[in-house]
Amino acid sequence: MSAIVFTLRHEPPERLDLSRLVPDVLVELTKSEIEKIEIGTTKYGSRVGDIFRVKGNNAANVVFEAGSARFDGVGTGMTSGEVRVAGEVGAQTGRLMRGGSLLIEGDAGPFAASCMSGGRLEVRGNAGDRLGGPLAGEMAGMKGGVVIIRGRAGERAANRMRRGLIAVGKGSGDYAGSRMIAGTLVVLGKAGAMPGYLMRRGTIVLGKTPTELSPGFVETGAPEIAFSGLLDRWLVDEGILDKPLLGRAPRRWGGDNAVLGLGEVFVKG
Amino acid sequence: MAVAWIGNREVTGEQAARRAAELLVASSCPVFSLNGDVHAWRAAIMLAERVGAAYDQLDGGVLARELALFTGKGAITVAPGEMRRRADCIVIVGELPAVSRGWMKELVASPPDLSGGGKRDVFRVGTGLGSGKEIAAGDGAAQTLAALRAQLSGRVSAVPVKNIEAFRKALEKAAYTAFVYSGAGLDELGIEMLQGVVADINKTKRAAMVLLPASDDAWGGALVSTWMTGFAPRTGFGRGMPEYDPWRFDVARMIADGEADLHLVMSAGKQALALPRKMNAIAIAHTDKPVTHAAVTIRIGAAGVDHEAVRYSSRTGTLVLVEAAKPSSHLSAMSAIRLIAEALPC
Amino acid sequence: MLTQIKGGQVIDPATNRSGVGDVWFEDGRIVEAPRDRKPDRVIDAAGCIVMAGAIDIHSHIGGGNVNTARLLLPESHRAHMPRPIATPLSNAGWSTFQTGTRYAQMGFTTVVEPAMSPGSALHTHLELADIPIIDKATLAILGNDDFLLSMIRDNASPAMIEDYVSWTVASSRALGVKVINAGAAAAFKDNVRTFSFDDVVPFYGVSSRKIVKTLQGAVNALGIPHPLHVHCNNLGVAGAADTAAVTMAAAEGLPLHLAHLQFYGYGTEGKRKFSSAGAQLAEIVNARPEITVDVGQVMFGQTVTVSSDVMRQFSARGTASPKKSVIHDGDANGGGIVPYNYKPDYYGALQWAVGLELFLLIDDPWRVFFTTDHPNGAPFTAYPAIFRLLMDKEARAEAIATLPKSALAMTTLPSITREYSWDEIAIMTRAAPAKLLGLKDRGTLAPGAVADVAVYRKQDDIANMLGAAAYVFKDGDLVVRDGDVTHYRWGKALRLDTPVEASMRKRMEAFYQERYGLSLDWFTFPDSAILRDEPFAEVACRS
Amino acid sequence: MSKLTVRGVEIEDTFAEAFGMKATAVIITAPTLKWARQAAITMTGFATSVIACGCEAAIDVELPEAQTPDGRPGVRVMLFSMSTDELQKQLQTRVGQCVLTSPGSACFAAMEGADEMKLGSALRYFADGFQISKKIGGRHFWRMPVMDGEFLCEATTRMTRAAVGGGNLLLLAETSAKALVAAEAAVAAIEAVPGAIMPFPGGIVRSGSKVGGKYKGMMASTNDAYAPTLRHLPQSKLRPDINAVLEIVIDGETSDAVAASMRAGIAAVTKLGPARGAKGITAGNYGGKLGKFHYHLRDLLP
Repeated sequence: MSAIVFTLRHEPPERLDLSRLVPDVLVELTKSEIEKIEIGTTKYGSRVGDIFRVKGNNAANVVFEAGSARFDGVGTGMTSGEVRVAGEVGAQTGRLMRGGSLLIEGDAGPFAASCMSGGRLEVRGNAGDRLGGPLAGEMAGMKGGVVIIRGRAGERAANRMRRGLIAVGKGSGDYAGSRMIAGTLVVLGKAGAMPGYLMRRGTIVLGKTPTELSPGFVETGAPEIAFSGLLDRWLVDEGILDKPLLGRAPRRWGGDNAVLGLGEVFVKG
Repeated sequence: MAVAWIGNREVTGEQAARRAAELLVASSCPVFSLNGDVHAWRAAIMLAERVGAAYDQLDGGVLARELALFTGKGAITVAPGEMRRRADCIVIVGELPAVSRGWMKELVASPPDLSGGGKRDVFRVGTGLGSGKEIAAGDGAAQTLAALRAQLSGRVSAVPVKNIEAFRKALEKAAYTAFVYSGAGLDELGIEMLQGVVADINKTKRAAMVLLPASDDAWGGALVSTWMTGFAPRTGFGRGMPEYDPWRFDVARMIADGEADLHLVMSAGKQALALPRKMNAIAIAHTDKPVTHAAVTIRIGAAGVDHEAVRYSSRTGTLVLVEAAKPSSHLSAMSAIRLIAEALPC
Repeated sequence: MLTQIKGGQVIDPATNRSGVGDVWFEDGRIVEAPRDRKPDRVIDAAGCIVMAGAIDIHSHIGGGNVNTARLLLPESHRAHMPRPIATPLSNAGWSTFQTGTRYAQMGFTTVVEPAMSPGSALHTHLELADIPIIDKATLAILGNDDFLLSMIRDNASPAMIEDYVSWTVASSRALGVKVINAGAAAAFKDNVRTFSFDDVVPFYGVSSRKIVKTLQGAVNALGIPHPLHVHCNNLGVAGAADTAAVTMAAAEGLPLHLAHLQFYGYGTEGKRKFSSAGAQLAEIVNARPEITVDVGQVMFGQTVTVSSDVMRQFSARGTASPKKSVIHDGDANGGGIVPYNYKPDYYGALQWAVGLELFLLIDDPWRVFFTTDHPNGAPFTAYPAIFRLLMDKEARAEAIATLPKSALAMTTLPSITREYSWDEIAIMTRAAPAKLLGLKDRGTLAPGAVADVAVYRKQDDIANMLGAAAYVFKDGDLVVRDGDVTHYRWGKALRLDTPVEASMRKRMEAFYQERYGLSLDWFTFPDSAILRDEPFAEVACRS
Repeated sequence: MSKLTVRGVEIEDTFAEAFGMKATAVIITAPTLKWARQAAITMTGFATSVIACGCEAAIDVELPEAQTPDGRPGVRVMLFSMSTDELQKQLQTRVGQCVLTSPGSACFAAMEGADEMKLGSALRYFADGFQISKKIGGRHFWRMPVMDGEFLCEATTRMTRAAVGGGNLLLLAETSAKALVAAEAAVAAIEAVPGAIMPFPGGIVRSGSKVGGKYKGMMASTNDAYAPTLRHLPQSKLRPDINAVLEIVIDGETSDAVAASMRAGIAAVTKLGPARGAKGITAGNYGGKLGKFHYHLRDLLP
């Protein structure tokens, strides 16, 4: 058995909805059925076969040999197996993902890991706005799993996150961790303005002291705690950090006092 | 007087509509930027459905921000008329749209007449109307609202809130407090923070928000869109059924990312439309010359001036009929859209 | 085009017709079977039941609060997802387009939006105008408005009050008058949080009872066919059955309609102090011929509650699921949008059972109406399943068997064996609503009536049968075939022809100028505002 | 009974009889090993015998920084009991009173098994609503604000049903001093064996017991057969040259851990030789009727 490989025939003429090209769905289908899946989102009406050459038969391992910013919904709802994109993807990659592993070797668009509840998403490049966040109307964002962005994240990373961990390597836009319900967001590099705005609970770990915190956050000093060591150790073991970040006595702010005030922002002490 | 152009060539409305219909049929991903009265929106959304288009308010960013509170959180709101008659404490949060400043000035100056009446206390976050006590903490409205909400709930803020004691007293005394805001003056999270301030006060007292939309016509369009498709603008019919996605169907983004291949712009406004050179475009505009870079231009009159119109009024908080101030024979935006719809193959 | 619907089992209680036969219509009206003409079109209705188009007297299908609910819940709509999948409310007929489509598919041809705030009448009518196929009507809400409350406080003459009611109905183009938790929306603005029938609105000193009695008198005096439509106080509260009982007692022999009585059928017995009072309320209704009610049946699943009872909705915010809501203090009225998920737990099971008890224990199908208070008890798309529960006691027993025993111990439902007959269904959904609303031209297949006809192919499964009509005609147009809409057309809004006194218009002009700083023109509109040919059809008042 | 002799130490050909028990374990960390040990010692104080202490508990091993979840020095503590409920109760009470209270401490799960034991999830209420729940790497932790920072405690640990209690060695010596030397040597050797604890003081018990007694209600009474001052009685098992007997009692996570401990203890005592330590080694049993685990000394010789 060899991986199912999708080779792009040409740059797609429209945004593509690739949400069905995941192991859980493909395992049920023959090659010709796969080629007939409708993936267009406009009047072009593209099907898989129009856009991709398809080969291979092991649905547990899905590879897109090239990427495109028009690939939306890659890895949607997957529960197991591996999906890899050798390039960039569009919106909502890893949306509602429950298990398995998804690797994006290029950049990802907005709403990556939207409402994900399990599994592991790694983006080698940058991620767009609202990483892990809910779509319009939904009440909670990411609910579990691990997301690693090696590059930068856009605005409002971890918006309304409820559980799980997001680690961003090279900084983020404004309002990181907005409205977090719980969970953990780690941003190395520089985070934009007012991280944690409207957060109820949860943990934001920053690589650099924030330039602008909302007045809803009040500094709680730098007592020695065990949790920072626990988190550091896990991040290093997972290959997310090269060396411990927070140490034993990180600086801490409690907030957002505008709401529940049970969240926190950590920076190395 | 010319009514329509194909390129720079004067044509009849019907000829222009036929050409526009051809372009719409040939287009794989048409996008609509809409600005107009309620009937114009109704017609445009029906056309969008027929041709598989995505639609958005013209410059729809602020509208999307105003809508996000209602899709993501909800609110406690009060009608503007009820605010006028009842609110004995008014807080103006952020900057107000120019169109609302006049009647808001009149409103804050008039006394409430219900619930015993009395005089109004006026506060502001930001410059507001220039009157009233300023509530401030930090650099912007989002910071101030965060600090204010923390303090009003008995929690601590990192920065003191200017005039907090005066505001506390006013709230305690007030029978009804109204917070007036606009999407033009507050960002999405600032609006949500304001919602939280109001929700907290309602645990023991009465208070509500009043949205003065940056554009009344945009809000009217949002109402129409919501009843016709179930969704606010930034909805697309590319797959036949309406899909709502404020990111994907942000028409400016779709054009910038090269996804759209035809742009229909409907604007009853007076300002000249600036269309990108490379984009195939249909302009339905209040103009007396062809719109630059438009393949088709159809001239329309102004709603409520050249023709009777139904529009959203932030002064009443609902739709109102506006009679034609100077009736003329100019097409309404709705009629222009319907001309195009009639030219479509069945 | 002369059409013959041939050989169906025709059920038309208004004309006491029940048996195999034909129905003929031409030019949008039912006609006598012609002696010497051949039909232009023959519809073979053998094996089918043929009834007039159904009429829903209470369904929140349009207007400000309904639209706000749509805005609040984009995630509930199937189209929000990349592909249609089963999401909450996905079958609720959520847009105006879907509302018309789904109602027509079930053979409903007239639907009443029961809660139009007169201040947003233009919005409501524009929205209703965009609901295809079916005819619509509205009830105008009064009873929390400053103008009325001030008149009652100041002992205005009944004639003055009637003029005001008449002006409101005419200017808002309504078919009747509704009062919602009379006085509570006004009291809530003054920070009152609970409100009962004999409580008094602050500032006005007027009781809820007084408001209801005043409006009941005015509606009756004006000859408005539909009795005052009352949404009682204390909706949803354990013990609300007492409130409903005192309200019914206050009818005092004059017609009074109580909306969604199910939501008041709650007693305070048992460990949880929550029990069914359905049987007691049914008994009161049976004993008082001046009372009519609709049920507001609850069905399990996700929905959203949409109500102008702003005080009740405010207090229900804590139960919102998902956790978001909109509460609006409107001009005079208000509204609250609170999403809710009815679960088959103790409380949900009792709510479900109370509704069915009302249906089955109220003897007279002319006085109990078929509603879910869409979308409050359930989306109207749940109707076919409810018809099955009413007509098939085994289906009902199966459903009961899945519910908590502790809840079943607090209701009489398991002991009820009644099954609705086709005649009774036709009365409850056709003949009786037409009579209740004063719509002489529908709800019947009598010659002269509009040719609104629903034809259902008989099947064992009543829900399947009534969920997808074989044929539906609206004004004689074939609009549904085999459950699918085949033709879209625009219906009309039915409105009363109440008179408007010039003096009242003057008073209103002065009122709006003085209190709002605006001309009355901001609050009224001509028919042309709807921009449809003949958007309204007039219904006569009782003379 | 035949005798085996190793380096001059006589080893009786008999067996230790032990019982199935339930066991759980936690890792306690602190800013220094001293304070990790202190918390552990306090927590395992008065936990010598299930007969009156509710559980038997002691430090299993010390863990260097690299081997603890939070990168601080720590110790692994094991608790043994006959019943799941009692074990849960003892764990909760002891961690709550002795670890939560100890400066800089944190507490983590350190046992595999099918059954869950509440740890932080039972203690979190102490934080009065200010507790923080965190899930890291699939593990669930509670953080409770306290006066020197936070008490970090894993939500649950596990319980094993494969544990064994009551492994033992009896060391027979000429003098009290020699008996103690031998016992200390055995304890030191057994401490190095992972998965086993010796719950008595310093790992040693001098009041070895028999089942029952003449007084009503006594579940155990003095082991008269090995008490030197009772050598004149018929039941005495002591030779004339034996004047002191000390016992090592061993509870193990597994039967193998008990066997390995006993093997290490015998090796250490025989290495010492009869001149400096014990002249003989034996073990306690009840004739094989009460416990299902039998450790024959002849199988455990060095």
